[in-house]
Amino acid sequence: MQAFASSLVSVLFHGIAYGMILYVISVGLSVTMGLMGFVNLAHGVFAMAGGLLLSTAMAKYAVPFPLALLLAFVVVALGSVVLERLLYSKLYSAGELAQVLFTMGLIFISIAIARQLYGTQAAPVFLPDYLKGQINILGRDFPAFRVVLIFISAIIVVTLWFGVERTRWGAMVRAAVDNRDMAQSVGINTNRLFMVTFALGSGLAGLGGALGSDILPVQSTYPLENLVYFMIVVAVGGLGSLSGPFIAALMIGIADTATKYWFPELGAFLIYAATIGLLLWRPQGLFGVRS
Amino acid sequence: MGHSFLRKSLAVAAAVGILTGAASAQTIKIGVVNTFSGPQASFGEMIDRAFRLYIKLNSDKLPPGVKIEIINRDDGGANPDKAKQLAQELIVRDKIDFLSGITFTPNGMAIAPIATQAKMPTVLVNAGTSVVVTRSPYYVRTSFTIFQHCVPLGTWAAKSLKKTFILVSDYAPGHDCEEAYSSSYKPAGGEIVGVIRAPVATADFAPFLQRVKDAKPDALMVFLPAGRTATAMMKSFVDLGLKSSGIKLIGTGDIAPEEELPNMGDEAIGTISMFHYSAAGDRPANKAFVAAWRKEYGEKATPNFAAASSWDGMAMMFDAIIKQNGKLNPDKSIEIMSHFKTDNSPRGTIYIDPETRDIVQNEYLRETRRVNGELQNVEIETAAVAIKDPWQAMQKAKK
Amino acid sequence: MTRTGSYSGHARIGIMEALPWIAAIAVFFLLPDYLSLGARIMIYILFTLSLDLILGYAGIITLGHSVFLGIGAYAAGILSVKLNINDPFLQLIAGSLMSAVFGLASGAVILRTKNLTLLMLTLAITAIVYEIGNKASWLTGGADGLPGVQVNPFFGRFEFDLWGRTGYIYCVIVLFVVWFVVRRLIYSPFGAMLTGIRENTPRMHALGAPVYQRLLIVYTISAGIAGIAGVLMTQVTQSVGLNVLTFEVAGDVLVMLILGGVGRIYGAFVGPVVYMIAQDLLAKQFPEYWSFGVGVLLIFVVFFARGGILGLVDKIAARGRTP
Amino acid sequence: MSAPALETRDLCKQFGALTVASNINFRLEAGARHALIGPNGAGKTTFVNMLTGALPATSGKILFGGEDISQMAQAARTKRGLGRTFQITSLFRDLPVLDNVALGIAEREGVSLKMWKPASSYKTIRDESMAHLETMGLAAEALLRVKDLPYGKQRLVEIAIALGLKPKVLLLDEPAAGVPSIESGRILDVLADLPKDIAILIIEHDMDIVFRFAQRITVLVQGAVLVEGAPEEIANDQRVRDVYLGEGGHD
Repeated sequence: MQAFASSLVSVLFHGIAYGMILYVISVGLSVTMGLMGFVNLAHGVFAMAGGLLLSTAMAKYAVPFPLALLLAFVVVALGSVVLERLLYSKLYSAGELAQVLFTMGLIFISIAIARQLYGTQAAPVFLPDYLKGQINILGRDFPAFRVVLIFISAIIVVTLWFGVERTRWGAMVRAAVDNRDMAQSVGINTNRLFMVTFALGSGLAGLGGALGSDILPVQSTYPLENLVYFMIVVAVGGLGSLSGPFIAALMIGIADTATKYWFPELGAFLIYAATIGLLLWRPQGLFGVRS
Repeated sequence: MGHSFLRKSLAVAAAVGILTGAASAQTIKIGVVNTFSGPQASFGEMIDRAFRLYIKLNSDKLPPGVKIEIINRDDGGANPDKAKQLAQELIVRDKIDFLSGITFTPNGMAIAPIATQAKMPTVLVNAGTSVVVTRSPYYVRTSFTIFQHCVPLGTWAAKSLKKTFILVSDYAPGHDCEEAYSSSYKPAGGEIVGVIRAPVATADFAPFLQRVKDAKPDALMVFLPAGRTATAMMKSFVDLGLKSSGIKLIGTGDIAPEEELPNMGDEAIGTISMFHYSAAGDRPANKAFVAAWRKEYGEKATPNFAAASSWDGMAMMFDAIIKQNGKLNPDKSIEIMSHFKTDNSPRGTIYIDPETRDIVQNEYLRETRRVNGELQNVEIETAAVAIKDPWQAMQKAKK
Repeated sequence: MTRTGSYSGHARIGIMEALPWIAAIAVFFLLPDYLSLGARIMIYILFTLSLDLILGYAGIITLGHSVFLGIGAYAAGILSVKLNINDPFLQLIAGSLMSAVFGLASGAVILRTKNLTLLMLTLAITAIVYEIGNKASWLTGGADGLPGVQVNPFFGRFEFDLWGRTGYIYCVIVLFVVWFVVRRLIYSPFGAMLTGIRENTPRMHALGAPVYQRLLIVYTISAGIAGIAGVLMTQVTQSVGLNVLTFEVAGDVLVMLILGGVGRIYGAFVGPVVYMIAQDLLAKQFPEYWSFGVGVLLIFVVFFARGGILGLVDKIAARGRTP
Repeated sequence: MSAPALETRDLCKQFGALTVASNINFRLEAGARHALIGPNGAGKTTFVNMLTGALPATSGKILFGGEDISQMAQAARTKRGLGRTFQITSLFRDLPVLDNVALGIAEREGVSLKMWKPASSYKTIRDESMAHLETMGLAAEALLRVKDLPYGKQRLVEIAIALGLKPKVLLLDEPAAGVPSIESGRILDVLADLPKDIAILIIEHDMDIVFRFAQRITVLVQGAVLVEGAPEEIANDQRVRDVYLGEGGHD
């Protein structure tokens, strides 16, 4: 019994760490898909970029870890604005197929570039010593870095929710997700709103990619390999929702970890089967504003 | 009309062929079906570099007037349909004399029927599933088999590590290693306390390793696909405190590949791996090989096992060419290659078992250490001398 | 020109439509060294054609079409290797049926959804089938692949040969038959109705069309055709590998269709020819730039050539006509 | 008295907390010429959408010729003879005008599942489509794509499609919206000539059209029926005037 309780703690711990990272990466996707109706398969590209930036900054230029995280966020956010203005914005009303193809194209290009610059190996991330080893919490050892990771993710989540609930920007986003035409007619500049939101969502993905490089190693095929998981979080959580994907990400993180721990032979079956079941039960996701 | 055109062009081609033949400058073509794109692209580079380096350093040994030409084709990974098409074209269109490369087992499986049909001497320099070499009488393998690593590993581990937890990738080679390890470990008194078959695409090993940790084994035996996931596994192994709790990490060389060691850092130190090649091996032939490699491709470049197999594979083809004085006959070539033996391989003494056309080589027990500031897989013991593929023997025993 | 069933047009086979077949015959005689590539191209044309039916005509976006190729391919492989059924036509029919049945079953479940949800479901189903293919190694050979597929000589005479002649002719004939059937289908009232669904689904509901049922029918047909492509791949390769079930293959076929032109039948011919020849020529010289090139190409098509290559041809032709 | 062509009983629709239809009881008699009017946002289109099944009702019943069709799918209702046009033109813009009409006729005739003979060989469908287009004065444009037609003519295509379904009940959702007045006259002529056995419910803002066409008028305000009666009763009803004057009159 005690052994079971102990393993349950482990599963929850690793599941939450994984779920948190999934959420930080995917939340931007949920909001941009809900807000702009854009099927952005290339969201993982931003996460990969964040991870590669962190790796380079730390390994080549000895940038300290926290600063490298911040750098990943800022640079990816800025980079995404360029993409948004030049390319994405041209396809807001172009229909799903065009969006799917365009973002697939982006994925291919980014994979090629990443491979050219970083090779096929995972980009190395050497954590500072204070993040290595174990932390003892209530008589149990937990890997230090994952504790910190959960902590940082939690701060991000709280900040984000507070921002959306309490700021003018948040109010505008909520209004525009509910009804874009209405928002436009009451004078919200949706162009700028989209741009800022896209940048924030992509920046978060970059931050998540950097922060999670330990859990999801960053290498050139990252955007393709993790695409399904990011999409599942959003589809199951529901487009345009903040809390839906959070719950979905935690569920996936914990379920995935639990499967690996107790029924490794099931592999990814359970996750996929659960996703299919959930989507058939609620096609608009758990908390979807729209399908 | 099509036919007469075809006949004419064939006639012209034949005439050209005779002319060039008469000029006594003979080009022997080696077609290589290899992986240059996709996630496994690093194999392509290793194999190609080894081939070219061997040719460059040894072309003076060829019969006079004989030149070697390599024709590379990219299969993009495990794509049997594509690999077969490429092999077919190399044979039919490029009229190659040898076929080589074959990075992945499924590709080797698909090419086998046409290699047989075309009597094409084929040198497998990477694919490692035991059965693949049996698929065609024109196949010879210089690489390795999974059983060659995992059987001696089990034998060695049983001596001091009584309880093993097995973690393998959930695909055929992983299953092979699990079977091979158990086959030697259990009869020698070892106990297997758990087996996890992890999905091939696993990125985060923490949940698996957490379970291993909770099971408190003496050793964790790991088999992963070569080349990409080892670092992630290693990091989690240390992060979760498995290393500090005294669990020994053992496995095939794939858990501590030379090219990933720099990314792993000190976490990798102490890892025990069983393999047929280490760039750190102190045989003179290997030292010369590594030195030549670095001279050609830069100080930071390090050859890996695929490079060693390819080097030997090219040596074997050279042997067949030299012994026939450049006048190649496929059956003769296969005959010669099936009896190939050298003491000068970077891997030590190797030879081909004429019966199975499969590689016979030493297996080295290595430990990852920091030597002169550089992480290396130091060979600490020759765990098996001239080991034949144990799987073949097991199949025979079954009959 | 977008080819579509129409009550106002005609359905005669134009001279231009003979071009692919003339080309196919010409290749046989003029480029005898390229027949194995030719056969693979034929197979991909078939596969792309099946995707055009659901994407180009019915408007279903899928990222998991490879599942049907894979099921056809494995059905043929398992029949031969495990059950020793080596008749080529029996394999063809069985593989196609298996795939169609799976199309019907999975379609019945997922076609009730749309947009992102549908997209996700196609992905997830293909991922699950891939996992099964990997796990059930006693049946499929797992990651090692399933080698040793036998195919009896056609009519007791024609074996698959080293030059790929038999394989090529066989693929061309199968493609021709399927093309003929698909063309009839497209120009029939059923095809016209599909176009209606793609153009304006709510309106088709209002016209009294049970859209879900119609989509299910075309999804099943498409799966059956993709299954045929899978069987051909197995027969010509004489083995099967897990790659037929990957997302990469599903992505490739999507790119080929888009490149050729959606909803035009012949887009499914032009796309694979251009894509695979380009890959054959370029990928071996510049493997590292290949995916970069494909990415740029996709974006180019989205922004400047929505109709693919055939769309561009149309535009140029139209410009030529209006002086 | 025979059952009305279409009837609703206590039909309600709620979007979350918002009620857009509350207890609507409505009768459309056989062969009627009935208009549904009301200010913007009164829930007219929602009401039509519930009738056709495009939107599920929250509660209440819909009877078609006495049969309860409340749970029936949209396509099945259409098959029974409930046809509609759309407020915003909702046509197959890239298809020829003829095909827009023919697709509906093909559904009605049940040929849409035929997979072998070319669509163009189905002469009867083609001829009937042409006949409807001639009725609408669109014969010359039959082979043009809808998107190349002026807006007013696109509205006529809408009606031609609806006629092709041979409906027993036809719901016309603002057939003349956005149409220049010259062409709206044409629409009115067409409507006047529709077969007498079709019951027609028209939703319209243009009061000229309403009063020239309708024999009965129902006024919908905030999702509820305000009043129903003959045109002259409605014209003189103080409550109706208040509603419209309060809105600042109709456009």
